[in-house]
Amino acid sequence: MKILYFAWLRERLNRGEEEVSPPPEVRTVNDLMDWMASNDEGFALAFARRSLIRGALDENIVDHDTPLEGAGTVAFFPPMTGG
Amino acid sequence: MKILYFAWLRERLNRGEEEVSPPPEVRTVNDLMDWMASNDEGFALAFARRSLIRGALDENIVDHDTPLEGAGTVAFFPPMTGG
Amino acid sequence: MPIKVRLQEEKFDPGNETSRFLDETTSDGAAVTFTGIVRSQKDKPVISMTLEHYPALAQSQLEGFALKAERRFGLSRVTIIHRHGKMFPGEPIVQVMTMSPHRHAAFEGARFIMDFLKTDAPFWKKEQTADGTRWVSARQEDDEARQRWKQP
Amino acid sequence: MPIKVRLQEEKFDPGNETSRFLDETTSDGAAVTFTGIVRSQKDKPVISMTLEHYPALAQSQLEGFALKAERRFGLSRVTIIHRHGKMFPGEPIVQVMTMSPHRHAAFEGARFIMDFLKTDAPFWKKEQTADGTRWVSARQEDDEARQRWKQP
Repeated sequence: MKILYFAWLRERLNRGEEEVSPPPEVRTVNDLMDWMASNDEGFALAFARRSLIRGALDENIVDHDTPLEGAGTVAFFPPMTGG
Repeated sequence: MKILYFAWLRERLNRGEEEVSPPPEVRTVNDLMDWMASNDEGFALAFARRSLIRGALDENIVDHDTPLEGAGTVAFFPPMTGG
Repeated sequence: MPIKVRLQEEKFDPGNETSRFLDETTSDGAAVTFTGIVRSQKDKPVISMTLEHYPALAQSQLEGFALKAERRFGLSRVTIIHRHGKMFPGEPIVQVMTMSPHRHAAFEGARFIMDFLKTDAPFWKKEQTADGTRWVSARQEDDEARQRWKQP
Repeated sequence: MPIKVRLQEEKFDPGNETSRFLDETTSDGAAVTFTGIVRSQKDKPVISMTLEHYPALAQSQLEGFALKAERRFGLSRVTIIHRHGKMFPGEPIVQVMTMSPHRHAAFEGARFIMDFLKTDAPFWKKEQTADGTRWVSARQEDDEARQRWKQP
Protein backbone atom coordinates (compact mmCIF):
# COMPACT_ATOMS: atom_id res chain seq x y z
CA MET A 1 0.00 0.00 0.00
CA LYS A 2 1.30 3.43 -0.95
CA ILE A 3 0.75 6.43 1.31
CA LEU A 4 0.96 10.01 -0.02
CA TYR A 5 1.43 13.14 2.14
CA PHE A 6 0.74 16.72 1.12
CA ALA A 7 1.44 20.30 2.28
CA TRP A 8 2.57 20.72 5.89
CA LEU A 9 2.07 17.01 6.62
CA ARG A 10 4.59 16.23 3.88
CA GLU A 11 7.01 18.83 5.26
CA ARG A 12 6.74 17.66 8.88
CA LEU A 13 7.20 14.02 7.94
CA ASN A 14 9.96 14.98 5.52
CA ARG A 15 8.60 12.63 2.87
CA GLY A 16 5.95 12.81 0.16
CA GLU A 17 5.20 9.12 -0.04
CA GLU A 18 6.09 5.73 1.31
CA GLU A 19 5.21 2.06 0.93
CA VAL A 20 3.73 0.29 3.95
CA SER A 21 2.35 -3.18 4.65
CA PRO A 22 -0.11 -2.92 7.53
CA PRO A 23 -1.24 -6.13 9.23
CA PRO A 24 -4.78 -7.42 8.53
CA GLU A 25 -6.22 -5.97 11.78
CA VAL A 26 -5.66 -2.48 10.32
CA ARG A 27 -9.08 -2.17 8.74
CA THR A 28 -9.97 1.54 8.52
CA VAL A 29 -8.24 4.83 7.74
CA ASN A 30 -8.26 5.51 11.48
CA ASP A 31 -6.66 2.11 12.18
CA LEU A 32 -3.94 2.96 9.66
CA MET A 33 -3.16 6.26 11.38
CA ASP A 34 -3.05 4.52 14.79
CA TRP A 35 -0.75 1.82 13.47
CA MET A 36 1.58 4.31 11.75
CA ALA A 37 1.68 6.48 14.90
CA SER A 38 2.54 3.52 17.10
CA ASN A 39 5.60 2.76 14.95
CA ASP A 40 6.78 6.31 14.23
CA GLU A 41 7.03 9.19 16.71
CA GLY A 42 7.26 11.80 13.93
CA PHE A 43 4.04 10.46 12.45
CA ALA A 44 2.37 10.46 15.88
CA LEU A 45 3.25 14.15 16.36
CA ALA A 46 2.20 15.27 12.86
CA PHE A 47 -1.09 13.35 13.16
CA ALA A 48 -1.80 14.39 16.77
CA ARG A 49 -4.84 16.48 15.89
CA ARG A 50 -6.88 14.09 13.79
CA SER A 51 -9.55 16.72 13.10
CA LEU A 52 -6.96 18.54 10.94
CA ILE A 53 -6.26 15.47 8.82
CA ARG A 54 -8.22 14.49 5.76
CA GLY A 55 -7.81 11.21 3.92
CA ALA A 56 -8.42 9.80 0.46
CA LEU A 57 -8.51 6.20 -0.77
CA ASP A 58 -7.61 5.68 -4.43
CA GLU A 59 -8.52 9.28 -5.28
CA ASN A 60 -11.75 9.43 -3.28
CA ILE A 61 -11.99 11.65 -0.22
CA VAL A 62 -13.28 9.55 2.68
CA ASP A 63 -14.10 9.76 6.38
CA HIS A 64 -11.66 8.36 8.91
CA ASP A 65 -13.87 5.39 9.71
CA THR A 66 -13.93 4.17 6.10
CA PRO A 67 -12.58 0.62 5.58
CA LEU A 68 -9.38 0.41 3.56
CA GLU A 69 -10.68 -2.61 1.66
CA GLY A 70 -7.56 -3.23 -0.31
CA ALA A 71 -7.02 0.37 -1.47
CA GLY A 72 -3.78 0.76 -3.40
CA THR A 73 -3.15 4.39 -2.47
CA VAL A 74 -4.00 6.24 0.71
CA ALA A 75 -3.44 10.01 0.83
CA PHE A 76 -3.28 12.22 3.94
CA PHE A 77 -3.45 16.00 3.81
CA PRO A 78 -4.53 19.08 5.77
CA PRO A 79 -7.77 21.00 5.08
CA MET A 80 -7.65 22.27 1.50
CA THR A 81 -7.04 25.91 0.61
CA GLY A 82 -7.34 26.17 -3.17
CA GLY A 83 -9.16 28.66 -5.34
CA MET B 1 -43.33 70.52 -20.80
CA LYS B 2 -41.80 67.85 -23.04
CA ILE B 3 -43.20 64.30 -23.11
CA LEU B 4 -41.13 61.35 -24.37
CA TYR B 5 -42.54 57.97 -25.46
CA PHE B 6 -40.62 54.71 -25.85
CA ALA B 7 -41.02 51.24 -27.37
CA TRP B 8 -44.56 50.13 -28.23
CA LEU B 9 -46.04 53.30 -26.69
CA ARG B 10 -44.02 55.36 -29.15
CA GLU B 11 -45.11 53.12 -32.03
CA ARG B 12 -48.81 53.19 -31.13
CA LEU B 13 -48.83 56.94 -30.68
CA ASN B 14 -46.72 57.33 -33.81
CA ARG B 15 -44.51 59.92 -32.13
CA GLY B 16 -41.44 59.85 -29.90
CA GLU B 17 -42.00 63.18 -28.21
CA GLU B 18 -44.23 66.22 -28.04
CA GLU B 19 -44.57 69.54 -26.25
CA VAL B 20 -47.64 70.04 -24.06
CA SER B 21 -48.90 72.77 -21.74
CA PRO B 22 -51.21 71.19 -19.19
CA PRO B 23 -53.41 73.48 -17.08
CA PRO B 24 -52.47 74.06 -13.41
CA GLU B 25 -55.00 71.52 -12.08
CA VAL B 26 -52.90 68.75 -13.69
CA ARG B 27 -50.75 68.08 -10.63
CA THR B 28 -49.52 64.46 -10.80
CA VAL B 29 -48.29 61.98 -13.41
CA ASN B 30 -51.73 60.36 -13.24
CA ASP B 31 -53.45 63.71 -13.78
CA LEU B 32 -51.27 64.25 -16.86
CA MET B 33 -52.27 60.88 -18.33
CA ASP B 34 -55.96 61.63 -17.64
CA TRP B 35 -55.70 65.05 -19.24
CA MET B 36 -53.85 63.72 -22.32
CA ALA B 37 -56.37 60.87 -22.70
CA SER B 38 -59.32 63.27 -22.53
CA ASN B 39 -57.92 65.25 -25.47
CA ASP B 40 -56.60 62.40 -27.62
CA GLU B 41 -58.34 59.11 -28.36
CA GLY B 42 -55.12 57.45 -29.54
CA PHE B 43 -53.49 58.34 -26.27
CA ALA B 44 -56.50 57.04 -24.32
CA LEU B 45 -56.24 53.67 -26.11
CA ALA B 46 -52.46 53.32 -25.74
CA PHE B 47 -52.67 54.24 -22.04
CA ALA B 48 -55.78 52.16 -21.27
CA ARG B 49 -53.95 49.71 -19.03
CA ARG B 50 -52.16 52.03 -16.62
CA SER B 51 -50.45 49.13 -14.84
CA LEU B 52 -48.38 48.60 -18.01
CA ILE B 53 -47.17 52.20 -18.08
CA ARG B 54 -44.15 53.46 -16.22
CA GLY B 55 -43.22 57.12 -15.91
CA ALA B 56 -40.13 59.23 -15.29
CA LEU B 57 -39.77 62.91 -14.35
CA ASP B 58 -36.54 64.57 -15.42
CA GLU B 59 -34.74 61.22 -15.62
CA ASN B 60 -36.08 59.80 -12.36
CA ILE B 61 -38.46 56.85 -12.42
CA VAL B 62 -41.53 57.75 -10.34
CA ASP B 63 -44.90 56.36 -9.25
CA HIS B 64 -48.05 57.57 -10.99
CA ASP B 65 -49.14 59.62 -7.99
CA THR B 66 -45.95 61.69 -7.95
CA PRO B 67 -46.50 65.49 -8.34
CA LEU B 68 -45.13 66.96 -11.58
CA GLU B 69 -43.81 70.00 -9.67
CA GLY B 70 -42.56 71.84 -12.71
CA ALA B 71 -40.70 68.89 -14.30
CA GLY B 72 -39.26 69.82 -17.70
CA THR B 73 -39.42 66.31 -19.18
CA VAL B 74 -41.92 63.53 -18.55
CA ALA B 75 -41.24 60.10 -20.08
CA PHE B 76 -43.72 57.24 -20.52
CA PHE B 77 -42.69 53.70 -21.37
CA PRO B 78 -43.67 50.04 -20.97
CA PRO B 79 -42.03 47.67 -18.46
CA MET B 80 -38.35 47.47 -19.24
CA THR B 81 -36.72 44.46 -20.88
CA GLY B 82 -32.99 45.14 -21.02
CA GLY B 83 -30.03 42.97 -20.16
CA MET C 1 -14.95 56.66 -8.48
CA PRO C 2 -14.17 53.14 -9.62
CA ILE C 3 -17.50 52.82 -11.41
CA LYS C 4 -17.72 52.81 -15.19
CA VAL C 5 -20.92 52.67 -17.23
CA ARG C 6 -20.76 52.53 -21.01
CA LEU C 7 -23.75 52.61 -23.35
CA GLN C 8 -22.82 51.87 -26.91
CA GLU C 9 -24.16 50.74 -30.26
CA GLU C 10 -20.97 48.94 -31.33
CA LYS C 11 -20.38 45.29 -30.60
CA PHE C 12 -17.87 44.69 -27.81
CA ASP C 13 -15.53 41.80 -27.09
CA PRO C 14 -16.34 40.23 -23.69
CA GLY C 15 -12.86 38.73 -23.30
CA ASN C 16 -11.08 42.00 -24.08
CA GLU C 17 -13.32 43.84 -21.65
CA THR C 18 -12.56 41.26 -18.96
CA SER C 19 -8.82 41.68 -19.56
CA ARG C 20 -9.06 45.47 -19.34
CA PHE C 21 -11.07 45.22 -16.14
CA LEU C 22 -8.63 42.81 -14.50
CA ASP C 23 -5.52 44.66 -15.63
CA GLU C 24 -6.39 47.61 -13.44
CA THR C 25 -5.78 45.88 -10.13
CA THR C 26 -3.33 43.74 -8.23
CA SER C 27 -4.72 43.92 -4.72
CA ASP C 28 -8.15 42.31 -5.00
CA GLY C 29 -8.86 38.62 -4.96
CA ALA C 30 -12.14 38.00 -6.77
CA ALA C 31 -13.64 39.12 -10.06
CA VAL C 32 -17.02 38.15 -11.52
CA THR C 33 -18.09 38.80 -15.09
CA PHE C 34 -21.64 38.34 -16.28
CA THR C 35 -22.22 38.40 -20.03
CA GLY C 36 -25.70 38.44 -21.55
CA ILE C 37 -25.89 37.13 -25.10
CA VAL C 38 -28.58 37.46 -27.79
CA ARG C 39 -30.37 34.10 -27.83
CA SER C 40 -31.87 32.26 -30.71
CA GLN C 41 -33.76 29.05 -30.02
CA LYS C 42 -34.20 26.24 -32.51
CA ASP C 43 -37.98 26.25 -32.20
CA LYS C 44 -38.25 30.04 -32.68
CA PRO C 45 -35.17 31.39 -34.45
CA VAL C 46 -34.41 35.06 -33.91
CA ILE C 47 -32.97 36.83 -36.94
CA SER C 48 -31.97 39.97 -35.08
CA MET C 49 -32.80 42.02 -32.00
CA THR C 50 -33.15 45.77 -31.67
CA LEU C 51 -32.74 47.49 -28.33
CA GLU C 52 -34.38 50.85 -27.86
CA HIS C 53 -33.20 52.89 -24.89
CA TYR C 54 -33.63 56.19 -23.05
CA PRO C 55 -30.01 57.34 -22.92
CA ALA C 56 -29.92 59.82 -20.03
CA LEU C 57 -32.09 57.68 -17.76
CA ALA C 58 -30.22 54.49 -18.68
CA GLN C 59 -26.91 56.07 -17.75
CA SER C 60 -28.15 57.39 -14.41
CA GLN C 61 -29.99 54.18 -13.48
CA LEU C 62 -27.00 51.94 -14.23
CA GLU C 63 -24.65 54.24 -12.31
CA GLY C 64 -27.10 54.12 -9.42
CA PHE C 65 -27.22 50.30 -9.38
CA ALA C 66 -23.41 50.13 -9.52
CA LEU C 67 -23.05 52.57 -6.63
CA LYS C 68 -25.63 50.76 -4.50
CA ALA C 69 -23.92 47.42 -5.16
CA GLU C 70 -20.51 48.87 -4.39
CA ARG C 71 -21.68 50.12 -1.00
CA ARG C 72 -23.89 47.20 -0.07
CA PHE C 73 -21.38 44.45 -0.87
CA GLY C 74 -18.05 46.26 -0.49
CA LEU C 75 -16.95 46.14 -4.11
CA SER C 76 -13.74 47.81 -5.15
CA ARG C 77 -14.72 48.29 -8.80
CA VAL C 78 -17.70 47.91 -11.11
CA THR C 79 -17.95 48.19 -14.89
CA ILE C 80 -21.23 47.92 -16.80
CA ILE C 81 -21.41 47.85 -20.60
CA HIS C 82 -24.82 47.83 -22.30
CA ARG C 83 -25.51 47.92 -26.01
CA HIS C 84 -28.43 49.48 -27.86
CA GLY C 85 -29.48 49.36 -31.52
CA LYS C 86 -29.43 46.29 -33.73
CA MET C 87 -27.65 43.07 -32.80
CA PHE C 88 -27.56 39.41 -33.83
CA PRO C 89 -27.73 36.01 -32.08
CA GLY C 90 -24.50 35.12 -30.32
CA GLU C 91 -23.52 38.76 -29.86
CA PRO C 92 -23.13 40.17 -26.35
CA ILE C 93 -25.83 42.60 -25.15
CA VAL C 94 -24.62 43.41 -21.68
CA GLN C 95 -21.60 42.81 -19.47
CA VAL C 96 -21.38 43.46 -15.73
CA MET C 97 -18.01 43.11 -13.99
CA THR C 98 -17.39 43.32 -10.26
CA MET C 99 -14.20 43.18 -8.22
CA SER C 100 -13.88 42.59 -4.49
CA PRO C 101 -11.48 41.12 -1.96
CA HIS C 102 -14.04 38.32 -1.40
CA ARG C 103 -15.81 36.08 -3.88
CA HIS C 104 -19.25 36.26 -2.25
CA ALA C 105 -19.31 40.05 -2.55
CA ALA C 106 -18.24 39.90 -6.19
CA PHE C 107 -20.97 37.32 -6.98
CA GLU C 108 -23.69 39.10 -5.02
CA GLY C 109 -22.79 42.49 -6.48
CA ALA C 110 -23.00 41.23 -10.06
CA ARG C 111 -26.35 39.51 -9.41
CA PHE C 112 -27.77 42.56 -7.67
CA ILE C 113 -26.86 44.78 -10.61
CA MET C 114 -28.26 42.33 -13.18
CA ASP C 115 -31.51 41.89 -11.23
CA PHE C 116 -32.12 45.64 -11.11
CA LEU C 117 -30.90 46.16 -14.66
CA LYS C 118 -33.49 43.69 -15.97
CA THR C 119 -36.45 45.54 -14.48
CA ASP C 120 -35.35 49.12 -13.86
CA ALA C 121 -33.01 50.14 -16.68
CA PRO C 122 -34.81 51.77 -19.63
CA PHE C 123 -34.10 49.34 -22.46
CA TRP C 124 -36.72 47.62 -24.60
CA LYS C 125 -36.06 44.58 -26.75
CA LYS C 126 -37.70 43.99 -30.11
CA GLU C 127 -37.13 40.66 -31.81
CA GLN C 128 -37.09 40.16 -35.55
CA THR C 129 -38.16 36.63 -36.55
CA ALA C 130 -39.40 34.99 -39.75
CA ASP C 131 -42.95 35.74 -38.54
CA GLY C 132 -42.32 39.45 -38.12
CA THR C 133 -41.26 41.65 -35.24
CA ARG C 134 -42.46 41.73 -31.66
CA TRP C 135 -41.66 43.61 -28.48
CA VAL C 136 -40.33 41.22 -25.84
CA SER C 137 -42.58 41.06 -22.75
CA ALA C 138 -41.32 41.79 -19.26
CA ARG C 139 -41.05 38.64 -17.16
CA GLN C 140 -42.69 38.19 -13.79
CA GLU C 141 -39.69 36.26 -12.50
CA ASP C 142 -37.46 39.26 -13.17
CA ASP C 143 -39.67 41.35 -10.89
CA GLU C 144 -39.45 38.64 -8.25
CA ALA C 145 -35.66 38.49 -8.53
CA ARG C 146 -35.38 42.22 -7.93
CA GLN C 147 -37.85 42.03 -5.06
CA ARG C 148 -35.59 39.61 -3.18
CA TRP C 149 -33.03 42.37 -2.57
CA LYS C 150 -35.59 44.55 -0.81
CA GLN C 151 -36.19 42.06 1.97
CA PRO C 152 -34.20 42.77 5.14
CA MET D 1 -19.58 16.23 -22.33
CA PRO D 2 -19.43 20.02 -22.27
CA ILE D 3 -17.25 20.03 -19.16
CA LYS D 4 -13.60 20.99 -19.30
CA VAL D 5 -11.16 20.93 -16.38
CA ARG D 6 -7.60 22.10 -16.87
CA LEU D 7 -4.85 21.95 -14.24
CA GLN D 8 -1.75 23.81 -15.29
CA GLU D 9 1.40 25.44 -14.01
CA GLU D 10 1.50 28.15 -16.69
CA LYS D 11 -0.14 31.51 -16.22
CA PHE D 12 -3.36 31.92 -18.21
CA ASP D 13 -5.10 34.98 -19.60
CA PRO D 14 -8.59 35.34 -18.09
CA GLY D 15 -9.86 37.46 -20.98
CA ASN D 16 -8.64 35.02 -23.63
CA GLU D 17 -10.19 32.13 -21.75
CA THR D 18 -13.50 34.02 -21.55
CA SER D 19 -13.41 34.64 -25.29
CA ARG D 20 -12.71 31.00 -26.05
CA PHE D 21 -15.51 29.90 -23.76
CA LEU D 22 -18.05 32.28 -25.30
CA ASP D 23 -17.03 31.60 -28.89
CA GLU D 24 -18.30 28.05 -28.63
CA THR D 25 -21.97 28.92 -28.44
CA THR D 26 -24.69 30.99 -30.04
CA SER D 27 -27.78 29.58 -28.41
CA ASP D 28 -27.35 30.35 -24.72
CA GLY D 29 -28.13 33.60 -23.04
CA ALA D 30 -26.01 33.91 -19.92
CA ALA D 31 -22.36 33.37 -19.08
CA VAL D 32 -20.65 33.89 -15.73
CA THR D 33 -16.91 33.98 -15.21
CA PHE D 34 -15.30 33.91 -11.79
CA THR D 35 -11.58 34.71 -11.61
CA GLY D 36 -9.57 34.27 -8.43
CA ILE D 37 -6.43 36.40 -8.26
CA VAL D 38 -3.35 36.18 -6.01
CA ARG D 39 -3.82 38.92 -3.43
CA SER D 40 -1.25 41.08 -1.77
CA GLN D 41 -2.32 43.44 0.97
CA LYS D 42 -0.52 46.63 1.89
CA ASP D 43 -0.21 45.66 5.55
CA LYS D 44 1.18 42.20 4.78
CA PRO D 45 2.68 42.10 1.29
CA VAL D 46 2.89 38.70 -0.36
CA ILE D 47 5.98 38.19 -2.51
CA SER D 48 4.76 34.99 -4.12
CA MET D 49 2.43 32.06 -3.58
CA THR D 50 3.03 28.38 -4.20
CA LEU D 51 0.17 25.98 -4.73
CA GLU D 52 0.76 22.33 -4.02
CA HIS D 53 -1.80 19.90 -5.41
CA TYR D 54 -2.72 16.22 -5.71
CA PRO D 55 -3.15 15.95 -9.48
CA ALA D 56 -5.37 12.88 -9.94
CA LEU D 57 -7.69 13.78 -7.07
CA ALA D 58 -7.86 17.45 -8.11
CA GLN D 59 -8.91 16.49 -11.62
CA SER D 60 -11.61 14.08 -10.45
CA GLN D 61 -12.94 16.40 -7.74
CA LEU D 62 -13.23 19.38 -10.09
CA GLU D 63 -14.91 17.28 -12.77
CA GLY D 64 -17.32 16.04 -10.12
CA PHE D 65 -18.23 19.59 -8.97
CA ALA D 66 -18.75 20.67 -12.59
CA LEU D 67 -20.99 17.69 -13.32
CA LYS D 68 -23.07 18.23 -10.16
CA ALA D 69 -23.47 21.91 -10.97
CA GLU D 70 -24.43 21.16 -14.56
CA ARG D 71 -27.20 18.80 -13.43
CA ARG D 72 -28.42 20.78 -10.47
CA PHE D 73 -28.71 24.15 -12.21
CA GLY D 74 -29.17 23.13 -15.85
CA LEU D 75 -25.89 24.46 -17.21
CA SER D 76 -25.01 23.92 -20.83
CA ARG D 77 -21.25 24.22 -20.39
CA VAL D 78 -18.64 24.50 -17.63
CA THR D 79 -14.92 25.19 -17.82
CA ILE D 80 -12.63 25.18 -14.79
CA ILE D 81 -8.96 26.21 -14.95
CA HIS D 82 -6.80 25.89 -11.83
CA ARG D 83 -3.11 26.62 -11.57
CA HIS D 84 -0.50 25.01 -9.35
CA GLY D 85 3.14 25.83 -8.67
CA LYS D 86 4.53 29.31 -8.11
CA MET D 87 2.61 32.49 -8.87
CA PHE D 88 2.73 36.20 -8.07
CA PRO D 89 0.30 38.89 -6.84
CA GLY D 90 -2.11 40.00 -9.55
CA GLU D 91 -1.88 36.69 -11.41
CA PRO D 92 -4.97 34.53 -11.82
CA ILE D 93 -5.12 31.30 -9.76
CA VAL D 94 -8.46 29.91 -10.81
CA GLN D 95 -11.19 30.58 -13.33
CA VAL D 96 -14.66 29.04 -13.36
CA MET D 97 -16.96 29.68 -16.33
CA THR D 98 -20.59 28.63 -16.62
CA MET D 99 -23.09 28.97 -19.44
CA SER D 100 -26.84 28.61 -19.25
CA PRO D 101 -30.00 29.87 -20.92
CA HIS D 102 -30.79 31.74 -17.68
CA ARG D 103 -28.65 34.05 -15.61
CA HIS D 104 -29.63 32.66 -12.19
CA ALA D 105 -28.44 29.18 -13.19
CA ALA D 106 -25.15 30.55 -14.51
CA PHE D 107 -24.56 32.53 -11.29
CA GLU D 108 -25.60 29.71 -8.96
CA GLY D 109 -23.54 27.16 -10.87
CA ALA D 110 -20.37 29.23 -10.67
CA ARG D 111 -20.87 29.88 -6.94
CA PHE D 112 -21.59 26.24 -6.23
CA ILE D 113 -18.40 25.16 -7.98
CA MET D 114 -16.29 27.80 -6.22
CA ASP D 115 -17.74 26.95 -2.80
CA PHE D 116 -16.87 23.26 -3.20
CA LEU D 117 -13.55 24.01 -4.85
CA LYS D 118 -12.46 26.07 -1.83
CA THR D 119 -12.99 23.25 0.65
CA ASP D 120 -12.91 19.98 -1.30
CA ALA D 121 -10.34 20.33 -4.07
CA PRO D 122 -6.83 19.17 -3.06
CA PHE D 123 -4.80 22.37 -3.38
CA TRP D 124 -2.74 23.92 -0.61
CA LYS D 125 -1.48 27.50 -0.63
CA LYS D 126 1.85 28.55 0.78
CA GLU D 127 2.62 32.27 0.95
CA GLN D 128 6.09 33.75 0.69
CA THR D 129 6.38 37.06 2.55
CA ALA D 130 9.27 39.17 3.86
CA ASP D 131 8.85 37.34 7.21
CA GLY D 132 9.21 33.89 5.66
CA THR D 133 6.79 31.31 4.32
CA ARG D 134 3.58 29.99 5.79
CA TRP D 135 0.83 27.56 4.82
CA VAL D 136 -2.47 29.41 4.43
CA SER D 137 -5.10 28.22 6.93
CA ALA D 138 -8.48 26.91 5.86
CA ARG D 139 -11.27 29.35 6.65
CA GLN D 140 -14.35 28.50 8.67
CA GLU D 141 -16.50 30.66 6.42
CA ASP D 142 -15.54 28.54 3.42
CA ASP D 143 -16.88 25.47 5.21
CA GLU D 144 -20.08 27.35 5.97
CA ALA D 145 -20.45 28.45 2.34
CA ARG D 146 -20.20 24.86 1.15
CA GLN D 147 -22.62 23.71 3.85
CA ARG D 148 -25.34 26.00 2.50
CA TRP D 149 -25.69 23.85 -0.63
CA LYS D 150 -26.45 20.75 1.42
CA GLN D 151 -29.60 22.18 2.92
CA PRO D 152 -32.78 21.10 1.11
